[in-house]
Amino acid sequence: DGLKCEPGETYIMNVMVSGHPYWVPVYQGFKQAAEAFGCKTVFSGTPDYDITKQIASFEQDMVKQPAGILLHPMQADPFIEPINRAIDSGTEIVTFAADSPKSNRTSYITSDNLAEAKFAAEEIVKQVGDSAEYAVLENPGQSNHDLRVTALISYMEEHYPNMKLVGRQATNQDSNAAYRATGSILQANPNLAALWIPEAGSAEGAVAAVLEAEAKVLIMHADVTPTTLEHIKAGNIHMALNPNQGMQGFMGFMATFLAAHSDVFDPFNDYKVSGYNPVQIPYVDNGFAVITKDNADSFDLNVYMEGRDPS
Amino acid sequence: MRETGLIAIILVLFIVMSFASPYFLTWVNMRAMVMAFAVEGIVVVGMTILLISGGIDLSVGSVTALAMVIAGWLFLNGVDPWVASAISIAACTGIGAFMGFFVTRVGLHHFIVSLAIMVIARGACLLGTGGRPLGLFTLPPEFKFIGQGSIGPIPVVIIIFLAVVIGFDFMLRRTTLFRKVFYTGSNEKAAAYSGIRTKRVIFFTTTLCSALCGVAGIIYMARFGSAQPTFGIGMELNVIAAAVIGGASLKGGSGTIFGAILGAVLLSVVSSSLALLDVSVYWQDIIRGSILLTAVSIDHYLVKKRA
Amino acid sequence: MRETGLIAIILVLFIVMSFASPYFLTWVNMRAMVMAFAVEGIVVVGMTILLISGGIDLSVGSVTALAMVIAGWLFLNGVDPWVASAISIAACTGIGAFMGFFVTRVGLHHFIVSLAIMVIARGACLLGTGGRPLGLFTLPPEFKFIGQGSIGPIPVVIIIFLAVVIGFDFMLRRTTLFRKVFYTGSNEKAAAYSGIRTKRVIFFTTTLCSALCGVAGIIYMARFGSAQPTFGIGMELNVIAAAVIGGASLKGGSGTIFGAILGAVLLSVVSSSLALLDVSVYWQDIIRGSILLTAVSIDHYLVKKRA
Amino acid sequence: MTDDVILKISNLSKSFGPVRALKGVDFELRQGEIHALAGENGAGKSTLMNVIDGILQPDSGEILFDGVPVRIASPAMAQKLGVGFVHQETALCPDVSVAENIFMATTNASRSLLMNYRTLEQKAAEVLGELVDINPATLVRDLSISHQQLVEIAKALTLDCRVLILDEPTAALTEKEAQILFRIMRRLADKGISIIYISHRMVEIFDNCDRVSVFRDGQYITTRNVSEITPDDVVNAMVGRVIDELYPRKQTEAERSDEIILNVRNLNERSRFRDVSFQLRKGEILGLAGLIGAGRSEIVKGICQLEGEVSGEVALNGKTLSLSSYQDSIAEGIVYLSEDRKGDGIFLDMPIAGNVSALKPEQVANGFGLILRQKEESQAEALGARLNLKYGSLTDPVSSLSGGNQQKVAIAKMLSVNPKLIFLDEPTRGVDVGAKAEIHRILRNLAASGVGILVISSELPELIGVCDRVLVVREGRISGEVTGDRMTEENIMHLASVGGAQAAIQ
Ligand SMILES: Nc1ncnc2c1ncn2[C@@H]1O[C@H](COP(=O)(O)OP(=O)(O)OP(=O)(O)O)[C@@H](O)[C@H]1O
Ligand SMILES: Nc1ncnc2c1ncn2[C@@H]1O[C@H](COP(=O)(O)OP(=O)(O)OP(=O)(O)O)[C@@H](O)[C@H]1O
Ligand SMILES: [Mg+2]
Ligand SMILES: [Mg+2]
Repeated sequence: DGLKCEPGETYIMNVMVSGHPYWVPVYQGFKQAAEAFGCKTVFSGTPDYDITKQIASFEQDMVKQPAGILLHPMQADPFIEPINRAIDSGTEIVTFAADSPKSNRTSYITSDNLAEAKFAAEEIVKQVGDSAEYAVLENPGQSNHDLRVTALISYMEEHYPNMKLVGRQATNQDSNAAYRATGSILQANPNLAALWIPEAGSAEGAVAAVLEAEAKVLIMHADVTPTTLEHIKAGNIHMALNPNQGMQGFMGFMATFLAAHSDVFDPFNDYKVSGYNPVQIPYVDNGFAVITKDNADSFDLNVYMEGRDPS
Repeated sequence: MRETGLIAIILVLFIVMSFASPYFLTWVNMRAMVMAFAVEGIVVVGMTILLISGGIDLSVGSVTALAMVIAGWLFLNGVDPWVASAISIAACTGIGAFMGFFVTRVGLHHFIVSLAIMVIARGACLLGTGGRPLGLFTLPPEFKFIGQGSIGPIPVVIIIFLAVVIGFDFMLRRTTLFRKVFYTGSNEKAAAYSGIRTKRVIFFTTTLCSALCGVAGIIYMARFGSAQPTFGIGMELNVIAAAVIGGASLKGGSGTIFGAILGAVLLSVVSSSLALLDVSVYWQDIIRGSILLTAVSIDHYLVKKRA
Repeated sequence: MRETGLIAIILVLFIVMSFASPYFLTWVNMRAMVMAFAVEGIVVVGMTILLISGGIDLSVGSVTALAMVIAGWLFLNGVDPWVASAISIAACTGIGAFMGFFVTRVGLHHFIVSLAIMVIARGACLLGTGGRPLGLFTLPPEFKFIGQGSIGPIPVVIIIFLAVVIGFDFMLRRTTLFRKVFYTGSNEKAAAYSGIRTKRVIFFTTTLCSALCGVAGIIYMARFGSAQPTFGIGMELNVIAAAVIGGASLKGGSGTIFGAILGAVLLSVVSSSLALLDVSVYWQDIIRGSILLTAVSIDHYLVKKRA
Repeated sequence: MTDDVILKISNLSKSFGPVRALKGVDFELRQGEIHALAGENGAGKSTLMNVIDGILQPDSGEILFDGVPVRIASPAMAQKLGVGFVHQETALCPDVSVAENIFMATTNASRSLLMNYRTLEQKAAEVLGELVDINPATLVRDLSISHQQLVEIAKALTLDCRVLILDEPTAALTEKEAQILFRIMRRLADKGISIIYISHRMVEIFDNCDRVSVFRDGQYITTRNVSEITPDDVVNAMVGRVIDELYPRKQTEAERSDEIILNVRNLNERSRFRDVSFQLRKGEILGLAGLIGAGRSEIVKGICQLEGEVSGEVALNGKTLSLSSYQDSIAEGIVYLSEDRKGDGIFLDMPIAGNVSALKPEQVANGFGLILRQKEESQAEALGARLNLKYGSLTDPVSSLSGGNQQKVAIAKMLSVNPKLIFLDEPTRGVDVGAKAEIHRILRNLAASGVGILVISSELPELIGVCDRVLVVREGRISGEVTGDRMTEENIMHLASVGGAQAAIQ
């Protein structure tokens, strides 16, 4: 009765590179929400960075006829057809952290990368002034990382024209590559004041290089790992912007669950004739947290995961 | 037949899985499983032929991605998608010829040449897309048909895949042209002494492999309706592994298309099974690697025993 | 000397770069450049020796990561970091022995065995960390010293690196033990007919390579103060490329440590230079690949001409 | 034979770096003749042939084919000119069937799109039929080295050629196969095909060839009709002196000893040989004769644990051995010189000095296991000098040596460890007369000093000339033994092919 799962009603969270730590708190949020409604959950996807494999795993999820799938589509367009097929066969689909906007998915839950970039830009200017040199590391080809970088650069160009971008290196989440690249940037730019890094893996390498060169560079990055967390506590990294993964999972579940239980809701629109799911939520911002020396202790994932089942 | 052992291993996996999961032996699952390796299978064909001739190609993933990017970029700039595809496949063939030149004329090793091309082609993908996927949603339906359509219950992709596999398997076994590939790979000197222009043969197999990457890239593009610059990273290991599991030698001279495809099937069945059984992602790699090692060992044992 | 060509190419790069960037020829930049490949250089040593014996190892990246994870996990669970490191290196040695077993006893090819181990070790990293990087900030300073400290102006990492390189280079050139590695790789059958226990030799080189991955992993851990389960993905290609550029043959029987390290230097100088000149990331891969291809071609030409 | 010159080479030179392999040589081949080439190891014979086949390009000089100057750029082009070549080292594709190997050139030249395996195998069986009984469908990698050589010959015979080059084709063949080959050669010559025949066996040259050209140190010396000269003249022209004795003095009755060095009893191997028992006495050189594939090599490899699962008793100097690997065998002082020099005898890409020291690198190392380069090189130098090895530098790879000189490196390797018992499988294959005599002398001295020597050879005159006693192997069994006056080609052939059931012929 009401908003409760039938026995055996299952919700699946499907991702690529399933071993990546990013998914861990997302799935916890997903699971906690599911437990509250008496639903079963499964964490699925492909361990590889491979679109064909993710599609295969998504189609295999479909075979099991779950009530809904919270999906992180590795690429937008390839998933249009599989998503629509899943919805036609009675499985509701919500996307998170990456979207497939042309598909019929009912919702998209994500962090606002533009907001993150804007916040980071303002913070950098606040710390080093509005006419200084800065550099970025990047990971071309991964959309959210790209957005964090390009948005920050264009924001700077627009609002702080005296901020000079002096280095731009692709390090692809590899701490060793980041170590190398940062070392070179530091050599070429002795006046470098700030470094913006769109993910934490590269930040680990970058901070090692900065410490080794004994340079005074303000480091800011997105996401967080235990190591960068310690560097934040030690003051080596100024600040990290961490998407609220728990909320992402929690809201992801809610959106999927509500889509699957849309019979409780009769909105004032044309859903009955158009055939759309009445619970359409185009966009949910899960927000981000600002991690500094002061609040760093709350972001220890290993502490958080103690006593919790990762799968 | 060399492949009997592999077939047996795959059958055993099938039987085990059909008991372990009610979903395994469904049409939809079978279709998903074949779709997962069909296009890559075309690259496996090219790689197997190249391995037989004594070469190797690490650039297959990048070149496949580049094929998508070139065709996608041309299409977005107003070129007819079929023409764009033809140009793209021609470009990939050109890349293969370029590698062939460095191997046969300059005298470098396939490994290092294809490694450099792998880096260059990936760079070209980034440059051509600015690092962002190209959305090709507007591709005309008759073009998308080759990637997404079905003829009866059979997806077009699978039909193309089977045509390529059967065609090349036949040619490799029966035509004089492809026998020269075996001779060259088995003992290049002996082949040359018999008047075979071994450099041409190696040039040909190198070029063919890249051309097939081009074909695969176009099918991927039609299937996904997009071109991703980071597509196919790490594909080379998968593809080489399939060929080697299927009996191709890294030293050249031996291998079959049929065996290589069985290798691809084995890898795909294992991956699919783990996903279907909801094995924890933290265990999947360990199990996958162990099954691979076990399967290859059993196959090796069976082959040795028979010999 | 086989390496003269490479040295010349590197020198030319140095001269060009010192004109192109005022920062290039500074002590700090040189130091950073050496630091950038020093630890990986230890793996290059192991790989070169393995290649000489006729083997190959795709698992080096995963095993290096696993070394970090094992030592890090033990440390977080209260084990003394030095003891944890010793256990971790021993475990990596065990992995190498395991691979050696499959290669020499079961008779599988290095390629496929190390591919399976690459997957398994990566899985073990995930399992051991739950997919999350281990923060090892609390490692005692005297331990971190091996990764972050300096003796005089010279970083400890570089000292360790030089010790490993010089030690193995000397042994490879001079000792009877390593001479057997060359015999085995040059012609395994002839080596067996000369009374060399070729399987033991291959077992040894396979094990040694993994053990050196273990050492590298520990140094990385001390240096970065963390253990990332995703560390070292794709490292194998870099490492093999360095060895091959330096003159090691994928067929076995030839190669030098000195050359392989020059190969690593070349790759590193190119990367550093591109970063130092702030070349657009969209162009870097293309330029990097092209320089690699050009350098290898020139080196090949010089070697051939001299012969 | 006519007097029409089909191939004429004048003033041709070829160098490999500092090594001048051919110095302005001349050569003339007439239609329908069998023309022998003689010369010491490293004289340049194979190099000249490689030039004719387009494998090597000369530095200078002229090649006239039918009086027309040609540049032979590749083997493919040589083929078009009608040159067929049986190489000194077999060059076959191991992963491919015998039939396909034989018809590789035909397949290459054929216009047809598809392979026709059935006719291919039929035709291969026809060509092989005359030579040897091999299933054309077997992979070449499964053949013994002598069978490979026969396949190589069959391959050349199928070529529709005008000039057929045979570079030491009989080095691994026994008398029987060699005689068949000579019959075929004569038939071809009668059809007008010109044959260049390279061999170090004077008897073969004088029995089967029309003319002989002699080379020395890369220089052309002379061409003569064989009817006009004697073997001694040829040897004299090759070596620059007359070799006084081809074979060393044999053991005298008085020197005969009852002391047994090697005692083999009831040696069996699952499929390869049965009930092998024999003794090797101190001071004697024991020979092992038999047809191709009789199992001589396998018996010897079985004794020293290189191959097969062997049961039976082996005693060395009275001590029963329990060998479980070849390493054990070496540790006991038993070494084996392989018949397949390229496959498992030498390390082609490694330096000469490193090859010679390979059996026991510890010998040229100091107490810490460090190899002393000087010690290593002086070892190679000393053994090389004993065997008259021709080389540029000891650091050159063995691949830069001529075939016969590679064989000397393999022998030097065996001698380097001062073994107690040596099995030599075709020890002088490809070695020139002078060096051969030297090797025989060395073997005799070793035997006299108490080292056990067992020689396998397909060259009956060599066995008869060198050995004190010869055992004959037929189909995996010892079919008899000959000594003294009984040691004749007829007796040995008889035991090897038909007889054998009767006890040893004393
Ligand atoms: N690839 C090579 N590199 C360097 N030197 C070579 C090479 N091939 C042959 N030589 C040298 O050329 C000379 C002639 O060698 P070739 O093989 O022609 O001798 P050959 O008369 O055939 O001797 P054999 O009777 O031993 O076969 C030798 O001194 C040999 O060392
Ligand atoms: N690697 C192999 N695989 C299969 N059969 C083999 C192999 N080597 C030898 N044989 C076969 O074993 C038998 C004995 O060969 P072996 O080499 O001992 O004969 P042999 O008397 O030394 O003659 P030769 O060496 O002149 O051929 C032959 O029938 C041969 O074809
Ligand atoms: Mg010769
Ligand atoms: Mg033999």
